[in-house]
Amino acid sequence: MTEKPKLGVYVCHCGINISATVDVEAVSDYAQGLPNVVVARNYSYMCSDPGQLLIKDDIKEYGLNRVVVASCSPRMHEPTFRKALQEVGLNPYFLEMANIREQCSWVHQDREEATAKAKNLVDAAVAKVRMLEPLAPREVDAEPAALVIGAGIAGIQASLDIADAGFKVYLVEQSPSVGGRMAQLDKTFPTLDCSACILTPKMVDAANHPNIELLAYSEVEEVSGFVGNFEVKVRRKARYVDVSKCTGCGDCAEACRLANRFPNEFDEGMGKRSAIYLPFPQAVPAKYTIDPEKCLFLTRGRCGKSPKCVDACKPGAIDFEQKDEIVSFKVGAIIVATGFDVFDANKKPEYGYSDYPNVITGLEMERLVSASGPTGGEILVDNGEEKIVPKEIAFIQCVGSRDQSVGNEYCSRVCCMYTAKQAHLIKDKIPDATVKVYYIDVRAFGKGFEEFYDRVRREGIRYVRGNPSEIFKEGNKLVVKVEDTLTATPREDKFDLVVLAVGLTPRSDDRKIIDLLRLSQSPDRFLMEAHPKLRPVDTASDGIFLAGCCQGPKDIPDTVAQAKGAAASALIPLARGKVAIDAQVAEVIEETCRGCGFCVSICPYSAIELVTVNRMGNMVEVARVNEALCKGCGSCSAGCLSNSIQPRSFRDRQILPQIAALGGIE
Amino acid sequence: MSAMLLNKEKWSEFIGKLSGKNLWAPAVQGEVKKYAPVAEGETVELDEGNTTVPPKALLFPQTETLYRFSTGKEELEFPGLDEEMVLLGVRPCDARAMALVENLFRWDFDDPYYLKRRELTTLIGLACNEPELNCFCPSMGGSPDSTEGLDILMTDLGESYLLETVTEKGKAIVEEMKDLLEEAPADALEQKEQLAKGAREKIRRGVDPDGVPEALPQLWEDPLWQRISAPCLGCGICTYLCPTCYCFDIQDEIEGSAGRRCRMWDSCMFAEYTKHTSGHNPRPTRRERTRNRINHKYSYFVDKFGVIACVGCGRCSTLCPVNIDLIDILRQVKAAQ
Amino acid sequence: MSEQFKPNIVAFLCNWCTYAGADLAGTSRIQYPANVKIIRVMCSGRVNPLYVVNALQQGADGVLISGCHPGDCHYMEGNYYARRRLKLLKELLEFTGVDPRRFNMSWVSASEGHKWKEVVEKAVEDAIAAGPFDQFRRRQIGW
Amino acid sequence: MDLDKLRKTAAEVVSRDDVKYLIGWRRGTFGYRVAPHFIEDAAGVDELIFSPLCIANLANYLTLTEKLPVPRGQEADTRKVALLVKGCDSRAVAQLIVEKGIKREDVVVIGMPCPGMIDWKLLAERYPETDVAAEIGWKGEDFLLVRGEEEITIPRAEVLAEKCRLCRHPNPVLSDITIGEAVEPWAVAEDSGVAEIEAKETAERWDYWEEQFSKCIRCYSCRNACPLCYCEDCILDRLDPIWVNRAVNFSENTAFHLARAFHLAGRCVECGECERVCPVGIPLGKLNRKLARTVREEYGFEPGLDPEAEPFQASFKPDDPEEFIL
Repeated sequence: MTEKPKLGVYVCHCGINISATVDVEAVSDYAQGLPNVVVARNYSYMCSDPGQLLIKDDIKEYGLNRVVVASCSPRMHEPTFRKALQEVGLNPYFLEMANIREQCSWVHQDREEATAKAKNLVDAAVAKVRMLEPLAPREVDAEPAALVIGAGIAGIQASLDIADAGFKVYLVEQSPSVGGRMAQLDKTFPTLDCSACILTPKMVDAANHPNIELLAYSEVEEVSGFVGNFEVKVRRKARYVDVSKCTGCGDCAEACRLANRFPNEFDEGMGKRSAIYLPFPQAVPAKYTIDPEKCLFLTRGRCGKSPKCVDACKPGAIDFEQKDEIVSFKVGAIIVATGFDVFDANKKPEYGYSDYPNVITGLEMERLVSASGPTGGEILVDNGEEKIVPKEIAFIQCVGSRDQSVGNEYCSRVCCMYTAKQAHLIKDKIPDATVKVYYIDVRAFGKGFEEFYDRVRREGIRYVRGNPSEIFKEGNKLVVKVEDTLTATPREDKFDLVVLAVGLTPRSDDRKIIDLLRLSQSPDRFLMEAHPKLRPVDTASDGIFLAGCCQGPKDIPDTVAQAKGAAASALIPLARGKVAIDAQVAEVIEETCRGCGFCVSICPYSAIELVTVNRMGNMVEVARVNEALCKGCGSCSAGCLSNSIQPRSFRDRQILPQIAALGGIE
Repeated sequence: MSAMLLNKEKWSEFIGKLSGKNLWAPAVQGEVKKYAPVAEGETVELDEGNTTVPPKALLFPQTETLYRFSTGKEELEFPGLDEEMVLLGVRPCDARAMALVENLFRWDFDDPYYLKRRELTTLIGLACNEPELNCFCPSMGGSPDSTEGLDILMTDLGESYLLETVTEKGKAIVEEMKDLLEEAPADALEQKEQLAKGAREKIRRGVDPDGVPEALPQLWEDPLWQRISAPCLGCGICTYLCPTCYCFDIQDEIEGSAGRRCRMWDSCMFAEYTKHTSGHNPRPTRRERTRNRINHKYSYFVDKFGVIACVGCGRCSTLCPVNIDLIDILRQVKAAQ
Repeated sequence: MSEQFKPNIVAFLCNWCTYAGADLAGTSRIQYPANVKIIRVMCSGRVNPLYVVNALQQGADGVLISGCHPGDCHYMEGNYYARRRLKLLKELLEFTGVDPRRFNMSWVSASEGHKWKEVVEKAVEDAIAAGPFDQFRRRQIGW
Repeated sequence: MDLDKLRKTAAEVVSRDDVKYLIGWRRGTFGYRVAPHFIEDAAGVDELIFSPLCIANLANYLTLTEKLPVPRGQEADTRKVALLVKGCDSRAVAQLIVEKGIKREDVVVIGMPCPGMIDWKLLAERYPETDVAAEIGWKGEDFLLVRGEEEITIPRAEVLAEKCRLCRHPNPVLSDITIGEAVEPWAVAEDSGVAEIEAKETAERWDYWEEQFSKCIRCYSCRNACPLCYCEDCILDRLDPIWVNRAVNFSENTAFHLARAFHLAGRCVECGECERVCPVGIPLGKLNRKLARTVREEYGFEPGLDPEAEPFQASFKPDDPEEFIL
């Protein structure tokens, strides 16, 4: 340090958030007496303009060269105050914050203790800030492209926005077609417009957009690098169909020896497909795929004399030699839009989902009423004896949501409304049907929701408040056992069909993406955003954003909104063309480095290498850091026996004084 | 100089009286023998053999607070040095060493800390009847019964101790103890002479330092330094445990807003001993450091104070883990000239 | 130990999991003892085990280190290194007679505000049981 | 022990153009002492010995020897160093290679299968040292002390060094030349030294080490004698930042010894030099062996056996023990 440290200490009241528990006056008085402290103040809101002005003026007036702000968590306002310092020409890294809100005033009640602790925290901040060094944040070019993982409505929308802004997008979808869950839906609440009609055009746009490279039936294998410079490897799974030749005519599927033998995933298993298949008629790309687990030729090595599909395919698109291929590319930002799973109704055995064919899930109901569904839109159910058009239909709400017994405390946010919608559609298709909805309480919070809820009730849908305890069979009827909690009367109602309004859950295969991108999960196991209020589309990792239900249950408009938000955020580095890389990276003190290479083997980013240098005529090896790759975690430093590698702003000479300050209180 | 006799039956009484005066005496602590305070009521058993850590540590503590300071306070706080101290069972070589070291602390500047302690300390020596393997005090101008630096010299006559007072300080002690003492008969003095003679004869090792001070400057670049220093670990055993080594370093220890300036033993065998702030080190290897250690004792100190800064206690030879043997070094030096 | 003994505990938290978890505890107004003073590091892997020794020497009665759960490290591996190093240190401290209750380590994620409270309470409880640690304090010796 | 073969081999090795010098042992200047012996030409081999007193670990000198500045226009002397090693010494060499402290190709390792060394202090208690360097050899299981005419057989158990009682690897783990037949590893004694301390109450353990560490005069011989303490600028000497004050008192001494022991965790090859050289008899080996055992038993790792191994403290396994973590 060249010049003598001149400190300013600023204690924030945060309204009364801090001052209610911490005697801020006492803290600033105390700070005033600490070594090198020129000025110490307290103020109602340090983060406000006047608050920042206070700091800036002092820096100018007293020539402060170090600033301590005792307020909220640095994870909240460090950038704010760094900027303030910078604005008056002080290096932004000459700032240290003492967290006296989240980690003091909010967690303690005893004013005396809290004040003492706050003083001590300021002590430590002062001790550290004196040792801080000026750092220069550096910039590197950002790859003008984005990766979008998942091609449901969220992924599609985000891709389109980024592509329309003029940047390259790699849209990766693991299933053979884009479209995701929305493609399975029939109508959408509350407006009842046809899901397919509004989605398919976007699917086609996404596939044809000049800036979008659609990688369907593909999975992200590897992601390395950092914001602006992610290196991505994607596995294109073999379809065993040459997509350049396939016309999507479907002759192969008809010809397949195992034609229509397998439950069709898209129809929730209610329809059938062949070993070579198109997930659904409007699939994009409209190319067939051979299911390697089902195809006789791929599983047994032979399929009659020769595979029928091969014979049937006029363009000769079938190619059993096809192999998975790995494509690699660089992107500047990543959007995760991996969507959700529906709750597995088998986890509520009392509802007999696995026992009775006429107990179905909401999503199955969607397929049942859908014109493109297995029954062509005709509502037909199997009551165990025959296929019938159900006349008495029940909906049970909150199956797998708001239910601790299955570990899902959250509300899935869409079930109330899709139930109302499906009830309406049933009334529409079977006018003489009686429809009852068993609910805990109805949440109709969205635009037009309440109105729609009223409408369906006017249409004669009966809402019964009660959480059914059991479903059993009596003759060819299903009996729902429930207590009507409004009239406190136990009842047993008979039905032909029971629809379980299953909730949304995190995808079972989320773990893969979590490990791939170092994401974290909220307690509800959905992917966690950087800040629940202020950074709902960001993740803790710069350049990686969340869109849609992977972050939590959402309806379509919310999903599209978040997708657009994620796209806008992802566009920032792309549009700027540059990203700032953190200046708080590790530095090697070559004079004392003994070249043992511990740091090299420790570094998870391969950011350190051994280089040979000339030390007084002797060639010796020392470590060297690639600052673009270093993330500043400091694991190398703690593993260095001569402490010759030090993360800037977290050096031993900066941390040890903190320890002394915190340890040495009488 | 008066000679008195202390019958060993009165020993514990003698100790009892002394222990009121901040008495220190050799005590065995596990594998190591070092000076320890003698509390009232405790007794002392003086056996043969010297302490690992020389008594210099009591006059010239390994870590000594010079003064304390704290931020926002102008005045410095000095430690009070006023407690008298009696060292019992000091070997003649170690006492001589103190006398030698005093040259340094009185040289261009009177060191208040050392000299004050020296003044407050009374040294009651114990003649060596059974010299140790590496004792070679006679070679260095001392003897198992030398009184140099001592205030009283005791000799173990078996049944009793012979107390010979050397200084006024010694006299004062003997005065205080006189009802425990009796005049020493002539045969006691005779017996002591025999013991001393016998002790000198028992000394097996030695080297005549004649010519060494003159030879050393000629041998500056001699290969023997490389040979001698090659096994050296560069540790501080030989110097820290040498009764005549007095090098120190001064450092500030800061604790928050308070601190102290203290001096601590340093060793010319340490790499950082002569390391400059620039990183340059005029004594870059153990060769230069070893050469310095020997030159300092047998040449520089002689130039300055006319006496060799070694009393032949043999600690360095005995304790060096890699058998760098001072006696052997001196022989090599003589051989090389 | 006397009721009024308020142990002083120095904690090292990784920025991404436990520090965030402690912040969450704050925003959720979860109350816990004020004895624990937090030093923020980017990763538990940054915690040089000698910091623990230093903290105890500087007068801490206990030390707490907390990071991300295995597999969740923001830097992928830092907490694994921390785990290995600090296990060794723990063994060493116990062997030299430092009360094991003076050293705690935990995994607390960004969403575990409640666990943070529990960890703090455990650390404080332990340190109280272990009592004041002044045998090792730097400034009490030679002053 | 075929001394002629050893000397003959040594002579050959030092005569090689690519060898700078050979480090072995020679008889000391008195008593039971033995000195490291640096041989630059064949003449020097006559003093070379290998006896039960050759306990010092010479691998230390591979890193201890200073790299002098090379004058402009001159080449650095990159010739090999030849080294005599026992089992434990060879582990130090292997570990140094792991840590790139040295390169394998920069050393010529002459391996000496080791029947076990004498702790001269134990010997001196029974037969005091004299001013002449003693003649000692092996006699079957036991040791043979030759004093002029008389030959004294000393039972192995009486004077065997502690580290040798606990030795798992008496034969060199790596060497270019091996002198003599491999010895049969003996039954490893239980580490009573460590066990005794573990058996104590926490407070008793503290008191035990307080007494030990209080004796320390911080001469740094333990650090300097350790073949694996070779930082040119040890953090425990450093003034910025200060990890341990220079002041010698119980607190600083303890901090020093904890740091020293910790830095050797997963690296210490249990050669026992730290304890052997300590002038005030601090049982430092116990600290190292305690951690070495933890590493061996809980992580299944022993340093210094494989020059290719991952450095222990710079690696991890996902399933490393974590029972201690809340």
